[in-house]
Parts: sequence; structure tokens; C-alpha cells
Amino acid sequence: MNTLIKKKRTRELILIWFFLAPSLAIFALYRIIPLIWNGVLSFQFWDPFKPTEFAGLYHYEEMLIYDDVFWQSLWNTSVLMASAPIGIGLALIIALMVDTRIRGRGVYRTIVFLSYPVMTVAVGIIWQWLFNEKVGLINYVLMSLGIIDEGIPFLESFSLAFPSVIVASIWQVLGFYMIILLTGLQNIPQSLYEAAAIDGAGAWKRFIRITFPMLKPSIFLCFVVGIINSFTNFDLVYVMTQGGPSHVTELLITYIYRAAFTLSKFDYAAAMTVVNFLFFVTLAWLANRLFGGDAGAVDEGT
Amino acid sequence: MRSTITTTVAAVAFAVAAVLGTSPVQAEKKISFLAWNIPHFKAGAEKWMKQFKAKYPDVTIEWLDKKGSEWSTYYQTQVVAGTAPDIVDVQGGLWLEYASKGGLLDLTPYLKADQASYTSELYPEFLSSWVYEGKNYGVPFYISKTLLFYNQAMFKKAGLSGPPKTFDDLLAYAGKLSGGEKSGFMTLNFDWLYWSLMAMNGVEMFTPDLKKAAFNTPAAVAAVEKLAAATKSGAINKISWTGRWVKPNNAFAAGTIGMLQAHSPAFMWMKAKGPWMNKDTVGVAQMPGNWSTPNSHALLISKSTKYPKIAWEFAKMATSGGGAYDLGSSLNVLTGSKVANKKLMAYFEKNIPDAVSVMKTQTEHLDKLVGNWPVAKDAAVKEAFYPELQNALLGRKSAKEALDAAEKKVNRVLSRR
Amino acid sequence: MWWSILRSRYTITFGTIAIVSILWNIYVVLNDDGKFSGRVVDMQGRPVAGATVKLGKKSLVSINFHGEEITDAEGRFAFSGHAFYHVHIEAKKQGLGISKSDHHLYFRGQNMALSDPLRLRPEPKG
Amino acid sequence: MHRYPHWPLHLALSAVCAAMLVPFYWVLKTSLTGENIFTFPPSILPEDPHLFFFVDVWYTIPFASYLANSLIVSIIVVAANVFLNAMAGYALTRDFVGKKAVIMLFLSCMMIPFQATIIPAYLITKELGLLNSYMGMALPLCSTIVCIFVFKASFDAIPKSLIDAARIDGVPDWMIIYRIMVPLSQSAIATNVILAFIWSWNNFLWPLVIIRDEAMQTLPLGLSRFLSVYENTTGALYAFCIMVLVPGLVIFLLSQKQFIAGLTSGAAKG
Repeated sequence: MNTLIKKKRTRELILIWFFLAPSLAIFALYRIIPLIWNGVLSFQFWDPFKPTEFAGLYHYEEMLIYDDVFWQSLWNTSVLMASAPIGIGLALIIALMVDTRIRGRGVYRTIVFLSYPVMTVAVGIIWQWLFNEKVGLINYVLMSLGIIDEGIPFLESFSLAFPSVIVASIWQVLGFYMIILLTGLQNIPQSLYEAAAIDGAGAWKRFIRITFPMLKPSIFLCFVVGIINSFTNFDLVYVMTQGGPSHVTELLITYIYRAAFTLSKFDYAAAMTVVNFLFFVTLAWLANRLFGGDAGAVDEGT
Repeated sequence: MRSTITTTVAAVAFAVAAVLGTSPVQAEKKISFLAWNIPHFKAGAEKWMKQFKAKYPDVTIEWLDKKGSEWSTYYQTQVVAGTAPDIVDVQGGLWLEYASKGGLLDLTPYLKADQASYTSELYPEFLSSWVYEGKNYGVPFYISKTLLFYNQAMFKKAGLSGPPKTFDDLLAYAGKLSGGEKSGFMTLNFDWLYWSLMAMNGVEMFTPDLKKAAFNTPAAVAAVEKLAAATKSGAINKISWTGRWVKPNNAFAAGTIGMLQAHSPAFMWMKAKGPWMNKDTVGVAQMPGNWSTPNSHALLISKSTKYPKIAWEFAKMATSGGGAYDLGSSLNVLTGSKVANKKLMAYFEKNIPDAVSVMKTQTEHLDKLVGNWPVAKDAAVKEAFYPELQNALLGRKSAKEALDAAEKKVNRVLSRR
Repeated sequence: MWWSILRSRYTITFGTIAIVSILWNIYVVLNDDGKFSGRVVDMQGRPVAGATVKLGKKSLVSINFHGEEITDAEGRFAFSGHAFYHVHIEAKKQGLGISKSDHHLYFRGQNMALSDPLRLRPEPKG
Repeated sequence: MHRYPHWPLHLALSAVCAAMLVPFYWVLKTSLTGENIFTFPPSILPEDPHLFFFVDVWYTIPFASYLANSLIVSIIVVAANVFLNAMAGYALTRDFVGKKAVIMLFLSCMMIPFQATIIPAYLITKELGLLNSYMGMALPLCSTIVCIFVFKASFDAIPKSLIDAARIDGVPDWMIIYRIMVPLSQSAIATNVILAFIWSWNNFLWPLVIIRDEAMQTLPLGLSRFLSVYENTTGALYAFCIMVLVPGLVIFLLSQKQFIAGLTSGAAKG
């Protein structure tokens, strides 16, 4: 009997690892090995045409002490991340509205998600031009509403360029958040609500007591996506502002990319990548702490 | 009996097959050419390849084309992987980094060897803008440099005749031309295209030995202050310091800009957008002091190439005589070859009379070229300098602060390895 | 079973796309002889005989011409065998003037007969 | 749930939808009329729209072949994603030694920006001999962490009792997966299909570096053709945008029915 259980157990373990293997392999190839490569590179003077030399902390010193663009882009990236909750909040409201039994909710859901399938480069082009000073729609609306009397060059102004980029990025990812949250909402057993209704809990109470706790995993997922977005937004910044004017829209990733490919300082870029990685991992870890338990788990007993 | 027959047949068949299988195939030499966003030149490129194939039947040319913003990503990834394209068409200062690190082939001996048959045909001034530490790494592919376009109608309205002759004229004119929707002056700003504005104030970017920054002078501060003030007042359009290509050219084509500093390709582009533009409605001149920044393209050869000689032959075909003419006539640009340009000017006279005056400016005052310093860290210097200049021009910092900060950064870039 | 597959959204969508594209291609094959015909008239709308008509492709700045035709007594002309999807047409007759126009096509060498004639106007001097 | 009237909801949602749709409208409009730099304010309704920019796009790039390439890559990616992520997701629902570690590993893998790892990724792909190939384009996207967690979530949502019961009856694991889990996690599958498709469809930088042949290029790479410095291609650019994003939308609109079915089935249980 006991041995039987053991055998079952080992069979199960084999199965589990067999199931994990392919994904792990891919991540090893395209995430972990490159990261290690970057780690090594960041302590070297590396250059495709020359023999490699040991650099010690040379690049880190340059980056952390002298390179204010690095700090600027780190700050921007954090701001972009901090803007994730706005998007998630909006998405949550929409999800809750769509989750009701109103007619045509399917249509609404569809429309809200429509923005996500759009190629980010295209999103960049579209918004670059919605924000345009002369022919842009936003300026047109603002002017016809009489709020302003001449076009605002959103993407050229130090103060407005970055918010504009953030708006575009939220626009793009909103539908995605909503879908995740909606899946979460739909997975909350109706019985809980019924029970709560019997206890005579109001809508708000129900939200606080049931919906929100049950949604935590989905919300966490949204946060992770938001964090990822704050560097996958590369294409967006790249198309809309190229990081300008004077680096106010520079993100870590755009700066890393530029360092590597226009300044051909791969070693320096590698150092920044490492810092970037550590930064994000810490954040993810914190988020995970905040939302308790491992990502995406719906807690048992429901 | 039958079995023997079958076996013999089989044997024969096998033998034949074997012989056919091992029939000698001649080794193909492959040369790859990486162009810089000229996809609409495909037809011309095929013509070149045919011509080249005729001379070198065992060589095949691989034609690659990448848009400017992805060009360096692509090239550098290929370099790292050891599959660098043999011939590359490069713009601006990007090549200096590669040259300084020894990634490019020194063409000086080749140029010497073909002095009579080829080199003599090229403009020395454009050829020399591809020299780094005494070695010539590139041959001019197609050339362009900045000039001043001005809107005749707006000039008339403002009671102005003819282009400004000095920096202060320029700003004064800009002031007169601006108002409401309209602004007086605009410039392209990528690479160093705006540098003529500094040069006409006697500002030097580097010390003669190119080891230190030399731009932080009272003259420079004064100039930047004037420019910033003009920008604030709207005489100079803000887009000058932020837009790249589409916005400034669109603005001029829309007829709301008095003067635009741009290089010759801009004219064709704007003409397509603004049909009103022709030799009567658009004035063409050199910037005050005849200063201009080249924005030329050159062909360079990767050090890693297996067939430097062949690559060189192809580069020569593409940059001289008929080859150059094909390029110029389909891109509507001038080339580095005097011979080809003669024919090209005739072609423009016939097909695009409006562009003739623009093209003329491109080969004048070649002694006044600025913004093409052979500094290995060109790109990094740009990164360090321009954002600070932007800060000053857009009124985020005072000119002095900005230039001080820029000087510190530039010197740091130059001092670091 | 088969019926349900046939009725599935995917079959319908992609099936429709496939059918439409096939039909379209058939149509294209049947109509891409690069025929281009029309009439040339003068200011008063009278047909112009013996006017030279040039057909070509207009690029950003230059025009490369496919061929030249002379209009007949009713001022008709007809080209064939061009492979452009953006046609530039120029009719000219000494004394009567010139008429230039551009015509977009939906595919290379689409056959086209101009509904309204090319009206010659005296050339502006200079 | 019918204590309050619905019209405020409709109002709010319509506003949101408008905000989401307007940019699309704007692109569509420009793709039909081109950009007029002379009129300000820009006209809201398209003036004499025509389809010729689409014709230009069709002929200026080998659209058909780009489309085919994009489709092939996307199909590989989608198929691989559904299987691999479902497997990994399932594995993560079971408890085993090092589970937390694996999850942390996945999470941290998500924190590595791809743009920063292009060069090593390129070298690895070269070692694998997959340069300039469909597989090479697809491989980095063949398993995506977000989707693994989506699967995990939906598997977790399946009542343990159901599975345990099956197990006690000695139903083999693969049977449990394909008889119980898959049907109950349609929403996860649909989500995964959509996301995987979108990601591979829009992938730009990676194909750019590993594809050399014109014949292998995917749609996003065609974009640069419409950002030319020598011709005015604005109208064509927007037409191209439309032509690139329509397939994504079609796929989504098709598979979202499953998606809804899955969602409601998710809601029905428990």
C-alpha cells in the first residue's frame, strides 16, 4: 500500500517535471542564458572587434555615479509603472460594469479589448498623430471645446510628452487588464454572493468582502503585466518620441537599446540590463508579498 | 538470368546516378550589400547586379535594406555574429565608432591604386569627410548638405527680398515673417544639421586636436540665448528642436514656415506634399556665411569581408559613372562623382526643373562644411550635447547652465574609453 | 458532424475569405489586359482627331511613358498591354492645347474606358 | 441584480467604447483619404474616400508573402503556447519540491526585457541553426509566462474534489487533463490563443535581426517601406496599419465566442 503511494508519487513528480521541461528550456535559452551573458559582459570591456578585458565595476560606476540620463530613465520607468494602477483601476471598473447582466455586454467587452491586438508600432503611429499639434484630433477637440486657442505640441513639450506616452500605453493595455479581471470575476463562485446576499450585505460590502479578495490573483497578474509593459512599451516610446525631448520620455529599455545599438556600448548596456533586472525583480517580489501567496492562485476552500 | 539483368541495370543506374551526383558545381562567391532605407531603388539595384554579374559571373550579390532607425541594430547584430554585410551604405557619423574599433576596411590603398580610373572622378571634399585618423574608410554614395529654403510669398508679404546674409539678419527676418499660424524659421536637427547656426557665430565644437570640447564660449552663449529668445517669441518654430523629418517638412510644405534649413532630399519630399512648391514660389540659398552640414551617405566595406577586391569593385560601380547616375536619377539626389553629376544635372533640367537650383547648392562652398568631425565617439557626443542644447533652446535652462553641463558631459565622453 | 463543422464560424469566415479572393483573382485575370481607352475633345466638346495621347506611370517626380497613340476621326484612342496601377494620361494637339490627368486602378493593368472625355485646354504660358 | 436601472452603465460604457474606437476611426479615415496638411482643423468625415492606398500597399511590398510568413509563424507560436503553457500551468497546480522556486524563476524571467537580450538570443539562435527560419522567429515566443499563470489560475479554479474523485477512481492524469481540465478551462485556452497570436503577429525587433531574406520577412518589417524619406507614403502607411491589424482583430473576434462560452461556464460552476 505504502509503496504503491510512493510509486504513484514518483510517477507524479516525473510527470510534473516532464510538463515543466519545455517551458523551462525555452526560458533558459532566451531569458536566463542571455541574462547571465549580460551579467558577465557588465564586468568587461567588450566589443566585437577587440579582445575582451576585465572592467571591474567601471560600467556600474559610470552608470550609478555620473550618468544622469540613466537615473532619469529609471525614474521615468518607475513613473510608468506607478501609472499601472490607474489603468488597472479603470479596467476593474469596466470589468465590473461588463460583468453585470446588462444587454450587449459582449459587445462592450469586445470593443474595449480591441485596442490590445493592435501592433504597438501602429499604436505609436496612431497616437503620435492624435497628439499632433496641427492635424491631431485631441488638439482639434480641445480647441473646438474652446479649452485652448492654439494647438499644444504634446509630444514636444517637456511637461506633457511623458503623460501623453502614458495615456497611449494605458489605452493599449486597458482591454487586456479588463479581460484578466473579467476571467477572475467570472471564476468567483456565484454561491458566495448568494450567501452574502442572504447575510444582507450591500453591493459595496460584497465587493470588499468577496470580490476584491477573490480578485487578488488576477489583480496581481495585472500588476505583473503592467510592470512588464513598462519596458515592453519600448516600441511606443521609440515611435512616438525616441525618448526626447531631452530624455524626458526616456525609459530604461529605450536607453539600454540606444546604448547598445547607436552608441555600440554593449558592455555598458549589459550593466544597465542587470540593474534593470534587479530593480524589476525586487518590485515583483514586493508585489507578490503585498498580494500574498504565489501568483495567480485562487485560494482554496471556495 | 533475369535477376542478373536487373542487377546489372540497377548497377548501371546506380553508377550513372553516382556520376551525375558528383558532377562538379562551381563555387559561388557571395557579397552582401546593406542599404540604408532605399527600398524603392530595387529596380536600379537589380540593374547593378546584372551588370556586375556580367563582369563577375561567379559572384552573387545579396541585397539587404534596413530603415535608418533599425540599420545599426541589424548591422551590429550581424557583426557580433560574424556575418557582417560586406558593403554597407551608412549615413552620418555612425561609421566612426566602427572605424575607430577596426571594424572597417581601410580603402586608402584602393583609392590610390585606382586614382586615375576612379578616385579622380570624386569630389575630394566629400571623399575626405570619410577619413578617420588619416585612413579613408568610405567613398561617397550619394551626397546632400543643408541649405535654406524660403517661402517667396511670405517673403513678399513681409516686404523682404532675398535670403538673410548674417545670423542676425536670419533672426530679424524670422521675426518679421512670424505671426499667428506662421513662424519665421525652422531647421532640421538630427545629426548636426543645425550646426551651421553655431558655425556662423564662430563657435567651434572641439579643440583642433578633437580631444576636448571648445563650444562653451561667450559667443556661443550669446548665440544660444538669441536662438532661445527667438524660439520663445515664435519667430523660430519649436519643432526645429524636437521634430525629426516629417513634422518640419510638413510644416514648410503647408506654407506656414518662412525659412527652412534642410538638405536637398527634403525638397522632393515637400514637393510631393505641397504641390504649390516650384522654383518661383520657393527660394533657395546657402545659409548665412555659406555654412552647411553634410548629410551624405557613403559605401564602406566591413573588415570581415572574404572578398575585399570584389566588394571594392562593386562599390566603385555603384559610386561612379553609370552606376552613380542610375542611383541619382531614381533617388533624385546628386552623387559623389563629378562625372555622374554632370549627367544628373542635365536629367534634372529635363525632368525636375524646379529642383535644379536646389541641386546646384549641393556642390557649392564645399570648403564651408561643418558638423562632420572625425570623432570616434560622435554618437555619444551627440547624446551628451544635444539634450542640453534642447534644454536651453526650449527655455528649460539658461544658455550658460546648459552649455556648462554640456561641456562637462562632452569632455567626460571624450575622456572615457 | 460534417454539417456542424461546415457551419462553424471559422469555416464560414475563412471560407468566405477564400471564395471572395478566388473570385477576385478570376476577375483580375479576366480584366488585366492593360486596356485603356477614351476620347479627346476640345473646349467646345467636339471630338479632336489626330491628337497625340501618351500613357505612362507617374512616379514622385518623373513620368515614364508606356506608349503613344493618335486619336481617330471621333477622337477615340485605345491603349493596351500596360501594367500600371496608377496611370498618367496626356493628350495634346498643336493649337488646341493639352490635357493631363491621373487615374488610379484597383490592380495592375486593369482595363478601363474613360467615361468622360479628355478636354484639351490651351497650355498656360511659361 | 436588477435593483438599479441600466442606463447609467450603458452611458458609461458607451463613453469608454468611444474613447477606444476613435483612434481606429482616425486611422481608417486617413487610410481612405490620405493626410491633408493644409486644412486645419482636420475634417472629421472622410472627404471623397478611396481604396487606392491599399492598392499601393499591395504593390509596394510583397504583401501576400509577408502575410503568409506572419501567419505561419503565428500558427507555430499559438500551437506551441497552448500546449506548453497548459502543461506548465497544470504542473504548477500540483505541489512538489521547488514549486515556489519555479514560480519565482518564472516571475523573474518575465522581468528580463527582450530588447536587452537580442544579441545573446541571436547568438543562441545561430547555434541552434535557426537563423532566417520560421522556427527561429517563433521559438522565443513559444511559451509565455503570463499565459502559464492564466492556465494555472483556471486549473486552480476547478474544484479539487472533482479531480480527486477521478483520481480515486484511478483515472490516469492525461485523461483527467483532457476530460476534465481542458473543457473547464476554455477561457484560458482562448485567452492564450489570442495573446500568443497578438504577440507573435506584432513582433518586430526579433524578426528584424534574424531574418535576412526578403522572402522570409513578416508584416511588421514591411512597415519601414512606408516611412520612406524619398516618397510621400502617409496614406499608404495608414492603409498598411489597417491591413496589419485586421487579421489580429478577426482572430480575436472569432475566438472570443469560445472565450465567452468559457467564461460563462466558469461562472456557472461552484
